[in-house]
Amino acid sequence: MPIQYYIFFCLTLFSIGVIGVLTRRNAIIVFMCIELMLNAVNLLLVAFSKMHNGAALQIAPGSTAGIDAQIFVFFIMVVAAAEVSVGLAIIVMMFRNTHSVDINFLNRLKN
Amino acid sequence: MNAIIVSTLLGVIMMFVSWGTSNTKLQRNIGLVGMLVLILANIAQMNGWLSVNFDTKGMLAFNAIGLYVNTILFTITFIYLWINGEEIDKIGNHTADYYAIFFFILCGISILTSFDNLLMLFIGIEILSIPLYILTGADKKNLFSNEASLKYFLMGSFSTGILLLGIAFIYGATGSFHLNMPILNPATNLPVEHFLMSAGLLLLFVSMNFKVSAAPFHFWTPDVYDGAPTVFTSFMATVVKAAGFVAFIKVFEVQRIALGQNTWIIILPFVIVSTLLVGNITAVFQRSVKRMLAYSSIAQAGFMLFALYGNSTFNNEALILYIVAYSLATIGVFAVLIKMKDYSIESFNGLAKQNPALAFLTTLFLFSLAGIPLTAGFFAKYYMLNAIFTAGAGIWLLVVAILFAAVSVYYYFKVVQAMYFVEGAPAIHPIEKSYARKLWVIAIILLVLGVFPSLLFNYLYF
Amino acid sequence: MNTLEILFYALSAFAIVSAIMVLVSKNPIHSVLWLILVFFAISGHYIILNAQFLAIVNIIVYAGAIMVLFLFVIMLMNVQSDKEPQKKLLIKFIGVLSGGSLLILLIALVKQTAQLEGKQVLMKEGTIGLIHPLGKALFNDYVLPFEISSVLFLSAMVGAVIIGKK
Amino acid sequence: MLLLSILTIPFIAAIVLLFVKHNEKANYIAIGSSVVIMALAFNIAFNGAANFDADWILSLNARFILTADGLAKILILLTAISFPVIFITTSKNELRNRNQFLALMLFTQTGLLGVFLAGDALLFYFFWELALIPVYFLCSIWGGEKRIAITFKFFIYTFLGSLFMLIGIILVYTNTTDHSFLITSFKHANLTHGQQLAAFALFFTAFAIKMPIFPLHTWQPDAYEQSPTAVTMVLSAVMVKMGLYGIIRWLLPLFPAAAASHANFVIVLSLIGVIYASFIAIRQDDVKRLIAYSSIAHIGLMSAALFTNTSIGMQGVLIQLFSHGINVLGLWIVADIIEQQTGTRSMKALGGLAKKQPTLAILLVGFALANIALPLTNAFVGEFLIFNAIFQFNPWMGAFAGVSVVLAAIYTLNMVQKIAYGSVSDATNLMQVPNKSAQFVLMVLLGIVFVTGVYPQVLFNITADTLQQLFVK
Amino acid sequence: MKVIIGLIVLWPLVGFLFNGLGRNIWSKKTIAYKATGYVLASFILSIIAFLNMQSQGAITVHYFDFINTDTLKIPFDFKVDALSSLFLLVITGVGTLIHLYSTAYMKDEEAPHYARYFAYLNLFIFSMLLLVLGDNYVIMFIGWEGVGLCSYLLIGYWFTNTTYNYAAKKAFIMNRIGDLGFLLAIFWLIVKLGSVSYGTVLTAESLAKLSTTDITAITLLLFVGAMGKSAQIPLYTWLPDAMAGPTPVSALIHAATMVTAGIYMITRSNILFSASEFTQHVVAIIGISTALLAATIAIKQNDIKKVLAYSTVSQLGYMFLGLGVGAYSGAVFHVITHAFFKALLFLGAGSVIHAMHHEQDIRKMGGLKSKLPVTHITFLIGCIAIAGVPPFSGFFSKDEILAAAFAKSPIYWALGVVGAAMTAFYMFRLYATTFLGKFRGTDEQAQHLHESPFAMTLPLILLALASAIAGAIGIPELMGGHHWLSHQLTPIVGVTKEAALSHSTEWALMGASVSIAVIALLIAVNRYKRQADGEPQTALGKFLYNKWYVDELYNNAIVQPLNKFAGFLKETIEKNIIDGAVNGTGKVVQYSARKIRLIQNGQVGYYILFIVLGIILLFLFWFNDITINRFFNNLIK
Repeated sequence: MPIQYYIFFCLTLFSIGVIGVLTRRNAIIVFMCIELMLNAVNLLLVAFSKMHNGAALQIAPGSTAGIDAQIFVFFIMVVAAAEVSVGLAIIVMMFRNTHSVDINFLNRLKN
Repeated sequence: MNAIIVSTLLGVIMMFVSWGTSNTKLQRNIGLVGMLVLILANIAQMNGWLSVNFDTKGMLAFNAIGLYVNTILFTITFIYLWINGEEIDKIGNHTADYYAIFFFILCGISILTSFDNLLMLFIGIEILSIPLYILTGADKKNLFSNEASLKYFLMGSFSTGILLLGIAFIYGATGSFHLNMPILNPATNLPVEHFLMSAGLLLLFVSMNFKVSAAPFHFWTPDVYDGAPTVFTSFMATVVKAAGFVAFIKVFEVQRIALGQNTWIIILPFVIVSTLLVGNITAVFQRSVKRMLAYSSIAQAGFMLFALYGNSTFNNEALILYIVAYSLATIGVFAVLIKMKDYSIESFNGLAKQNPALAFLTTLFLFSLAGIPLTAGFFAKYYMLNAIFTAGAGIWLLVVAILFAAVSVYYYFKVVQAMYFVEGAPAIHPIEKSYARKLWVIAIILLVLGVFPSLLFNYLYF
Repeated sequence: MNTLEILFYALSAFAIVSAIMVLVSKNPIHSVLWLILVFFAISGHYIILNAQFLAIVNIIVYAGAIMVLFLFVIMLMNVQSDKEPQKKLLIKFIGVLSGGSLLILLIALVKQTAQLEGKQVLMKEGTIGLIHPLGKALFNDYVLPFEISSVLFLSAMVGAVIIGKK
Repeated sequence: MLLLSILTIPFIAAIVLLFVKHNEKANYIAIGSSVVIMALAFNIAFNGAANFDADWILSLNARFILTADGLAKILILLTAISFPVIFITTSKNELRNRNQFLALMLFTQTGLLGVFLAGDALLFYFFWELALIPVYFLCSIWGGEKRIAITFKFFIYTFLGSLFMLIGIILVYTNTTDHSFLITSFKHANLTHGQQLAAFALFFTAFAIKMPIFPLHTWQPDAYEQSPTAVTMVLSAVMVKMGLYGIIRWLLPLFPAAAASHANFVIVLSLIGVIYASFIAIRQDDVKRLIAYSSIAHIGLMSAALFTNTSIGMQGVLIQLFSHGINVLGLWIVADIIEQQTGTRSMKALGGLAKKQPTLAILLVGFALANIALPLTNAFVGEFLIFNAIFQFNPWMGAFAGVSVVLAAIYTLNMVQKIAYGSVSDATNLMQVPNKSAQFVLMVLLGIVFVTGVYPQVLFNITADTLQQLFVK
Repeated sequence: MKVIIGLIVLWPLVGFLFNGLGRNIWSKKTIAYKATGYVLASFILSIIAFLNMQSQGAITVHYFDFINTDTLKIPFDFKVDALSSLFLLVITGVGTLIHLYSTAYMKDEEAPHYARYFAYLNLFIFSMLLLVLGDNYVIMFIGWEGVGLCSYLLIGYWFTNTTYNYAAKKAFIMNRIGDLGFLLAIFWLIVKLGSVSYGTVLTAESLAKLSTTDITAITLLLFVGAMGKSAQIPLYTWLPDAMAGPTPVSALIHAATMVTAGIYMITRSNILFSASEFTQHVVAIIGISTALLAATIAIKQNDIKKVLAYSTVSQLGYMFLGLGVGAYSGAVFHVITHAFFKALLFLGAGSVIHAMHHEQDIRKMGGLKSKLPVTHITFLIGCIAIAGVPPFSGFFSKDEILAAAFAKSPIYWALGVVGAAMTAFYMFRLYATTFLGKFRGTDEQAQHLHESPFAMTLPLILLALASAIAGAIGIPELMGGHHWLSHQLTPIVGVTKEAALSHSTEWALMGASVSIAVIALLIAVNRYKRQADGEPQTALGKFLYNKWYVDELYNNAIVQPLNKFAGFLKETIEKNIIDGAVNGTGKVVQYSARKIRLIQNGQVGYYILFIVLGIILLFLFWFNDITINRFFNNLIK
């Protein structure tokens, strides 16, 4: 499978995530879209990992080139988990005070 | 390495302290002692002592400048905690937890000053960011704080996404996360043209700009700085931002040639000029000093971005001096601001009459921010301009810089004017003698550096 | 067209449709569910890339833990679909437009990258995605970040305490 | 060490003053220290002084170097004479926090002396700003009604100008062979033609704003009008000389080619300013504004003469620096006495001073005559040489500049007529005998006016070496 | 000798300082004695210097260097030669008499003002002496401006009177315009010759170094200076106004001495002027025009001092005519005789005014002949002298000029004769209206009419004597004299060329001019011995009465437009454009501050949108790398 296809696919997912961030007003959905972006990147990294691995294997069988990307993905997931915990805590805190998760509602701070 | 280990340990200790005792003063003092230990540990490593001989497998690389920046930032943090200790207590009742968070942030900073791998950059940034989301929202009952926190969080996460996409591109191009030299064409000795690499770097550039609040990625800054509890704004705007710059430089020190020098000298000036423009111009019309300072910190970031322009010891010197001058002055101004009951400029009216010492100190801090000679801020700006000029920047860029510096004088001096030339009764929280004395320490440092700036670099060379 | 390719296209199409559904669903709960489907599709991709460890982790962490957390929060808040205010159409349009142009830009860029021409992704083969080599790498070369990421969790923990406590 | 001590004395005195709350004592300290400085300045001017040289900023290779050649000497002399004069004549004016006022004045003096002594560009810039900042506070705290906005404009304007100079300094510094700020290194910097032009423009902007040259002058009348008179005196007697000093010390020797190629431009600009300011002065009703515009005109002449690149013009400017300072000081003091006693500066409201206070009127006339450069007053010698230089440069410009001689007579005599002559107005009727010390000081100044007017050689001798350096290669 | 010459100048300065500083201390008597005494001392020393000059020849004494730089040296030197010694005598001599006269004339003033008056007067003598003694143009210029200043101070002596102040200011400014010309001439000399000393400049070698253009320009500029000081067209209007000063001042400054400085200067520079035909014509034309213009105006004036003032202007015009036609010694001759008779006339007028309690309108006088006998006689002598009736002094000097004019061009001569006739006419109109006929003043004035005290009449008598016989120093060879003055001045002006005219022509010219003058004189006496002029009726009368409307012309064509221009600069250019630009910058910043901050609208969605747009923008920059680069590179280079 040519790498471009993976890249295109991942970029599409990423962009959908971006569009979601831009068009939705619900903080949780926005956050979910960000997670979508992260996942797109994850897949991209894995694809690259397999690309480099494939290239390396042709030269040196048994090479583990490209494994770092998969580890990176692992770390992204870890971080995402931590982020989600904090993020949701913040959203909940916000909801407790304002009874809303609408980000357009968040405009006391401006200008 | 010492700094990372010790700060983590101290963070954990502070978490336990929060369970062990509810005496905030004790917690505070433990925190301060911890800071001292941290500084000492870092200095020890600078002198080659007590360094854990640990193979980082290319994840981290320690160099003199990184360690020195650590020391400086730790010291600034120490001064910050020393001055603002009591104010931190007043935000919720999590003193020890805050200290733990500070230590974790410092751990993140230590990583950002020494990373040698994009993974560590990513983790470092996250270690830095996540605690900041929390600190921003620490004033739970305050809607502004909530709002700032959520905004910061959403935008921060978004920029993390951009950062990761950038890293993925770079990985796709090079197959490695190391901060290597880009692939050079042996014939021309120029980097091989690789669009994926360049795109990755551009995305990285964007997300780093976001972290250091450069325009047009600065939008979170005013709202977050304004909404966050003032003590924490003071920290975020100084130490954290400084660390962001150090990381920024580390990434692009070498890598930027992969972007092509030409691209670099277009996009960087573009960002710098728009940052200066937005920061300075918008600050002019602010009624709230806190918000004005938020914008001014954007403007100052514009100046600090100059450090990225060139690639020599001048730039490092300039950035170090700028960080010290800017951070100390900002901490000083915020320390005064905290004591005001109302953050509007009018509330400063007549401060000089009521409390001449405080007014004088504030003036000094603002002078330093504005870059008036006799304060460290002047030399910071001077070194910066000197550095970019040496690096080959056109004079027009310097002229733009000073035009905006003049604009910055305009809004900083509005506060000075309010204090000295307008009659009024400022509403101010009671201030102990010791508090002012602490501020004098900052003032003296600024003045000394304002006359002998090279004291700061003696370590690096002598 | 071999099976892998068919699988690739199918999973991709499924993922994209689900992702779009995440955006257009009025009901947040539906969004969450669609997102979970996206994650499953991505896990499917991991599997055809022979990155089994990540496929599993993705399902467990994302689809399992994280999304459940989201669901939980949404339910806790009891946000109704009709309650959620919509952005103005113009704004939406601009959002789509700029997201779309970002996509086009990036795709144009990738297309021009000469070095990627003819580069193939190794499918189904290769061992690096398996748990054994990954574990080895993680605890040899990547032990430092692994340890340091604990700091992240510690701080998140403290944060949750600070923010979450009444 | 003499040079170092002349800098440190006002600085230390200023710091001491901050802690002396008692008005009388503060006066004594200020007057005392400034008299000591004056004595030192006379010593330096007539006996010379050894250079002072010490390390300053190692990483930039900037040095703390003080030198006193003829140019510096004459300006130091002017500065050192001005301050005691100002302190004495304004010692009775009502000011709150007098000690702070005096302290800031002495800080200004430190800055001014430093500017004139510095032999290192960075040091020069440093003192340049040090002289400005105290003035900002002086004007804003003790100034007139619109002081805040006006002073702010003044401050930002001049600050911006000096920032331009800073860029210029960076530009030259980067191109010095030994990476040093010393004036000698600056002179030998390898600048391309384009760089020289740029550096010239940058330095010139700073100096032009400071002098000020048309059309960058608008801060000046406002600032003079709104400042407390003591500060106005410093501003117009000494501070505007900083710009001229900068041109002589830095601009002309450093960028001779650029200066030569822009001479026409600068001279035309200066001369337009001269005539323009003179015309405006004719229509002024406010004494302070009138003197301000008159000062713009005189400074314009000096700047024009500088760019003629003639020894005669340089000589003229060198002594006119001093003479103009003394004259304008005298005018301000008289104006201040009038304002303090009558409460007005409007010439419409004044009149009949010669009847009410003949002595003061005579002094006023004396300084007015010096202001129109009547022969045997000090200004004549300087302006004679200056006009001569401009004429040498271009006869038409010389003739154009000459028109200012007539215009100066018009506005100055207008002023004399409206203030001193005519019947005694209500405002003038309030006048009392001015205090003896002020009168004495004025007479001394008038004495200087005539002595140096009849025997200008005293001043020529002081400045001879600068002229040598600049024109004998 | 060095000391004596120094003291000639110093005594008046001492007098100035003495009276100026001691004005509140000394009694009026002391003041008067000292002031007069110092000038008298100068006079005596001047005589010594003059005699010394006669025996030893011209000398130059050096005191100190006024300006001494490496490129320009201006020594402070005095030169006593034939020309300057003559002027010395006239200045100090007439000066002494006028001081004496003033002691009585000003006796009503309070002591401080009395002292001030004499201080100014002494200062004037000092400056005048500097002017004539200086050995270079700069010293001359110092004196030149100095006398201008004294004139200013003395015209405005009664400073509470606003009109007088205006007159004083006008005098000073008009003089300054002239001075500017003088100054430029000096610069020109310095540029071309590097020196301003007479010894260097006024030599054949220097002349050789100058091109014709240079000489013409220099002489014209010098002449501009002379125009101002000596009240020639177009800068003459200040002189009639200068009559605001005390009458002795008018006598001394505005008739006898200062206004002749221009003649002195041109005579001094005669080598230069002779070298430029063009300038000479200009001088002659301006001179004769001024002479005629002023004479026509004088005919219709009713203020006794104004008539004399215009007469002065007119006579100065004659002198310039003389200079223009090359009759330098004739001009100097006329200066000397004019100094005597015009001082006499002014002092006489002063005496009349004194008697009339400061009434100056001749229509309110008349018949003073019997009441003021001494004044009357002396005044009459003055009138005859100025009218050019032989053998009074005016005849000789005027005739010399006219003869030279005829030699140059008969038109000059003819115009000169017309002027002479008008002079005779208006002077005797003045005389007749004032002294003949019936008294037309108030009864109160009539009761107080009295002859002036001795201190005032003594100078009158002495000056009358001088006016009558001073012609002796210049009796032409034609009449059997040997023209002592002309011989005196030969070292300065060279041999006067008289050969051009035959004796018979000269006699004829002389006869013509005298007879015309006498006819005019008789007409005037006849017409005005009974009544004064009424209001002018004819258009010409009004025109002349209003002085050709020159003041109005100047006011409307020059002063007002300039004033408006200044106002325009102040109100429009300065306030709106230049300061407006500065303030506008501030306003633009503030305005954009208000607008730009609105982008920060508080909504996360927008913020992220901007981030995305920023990314797109950066990518576009990058894509356009090449094109943009070129642009920026050009900008940097």
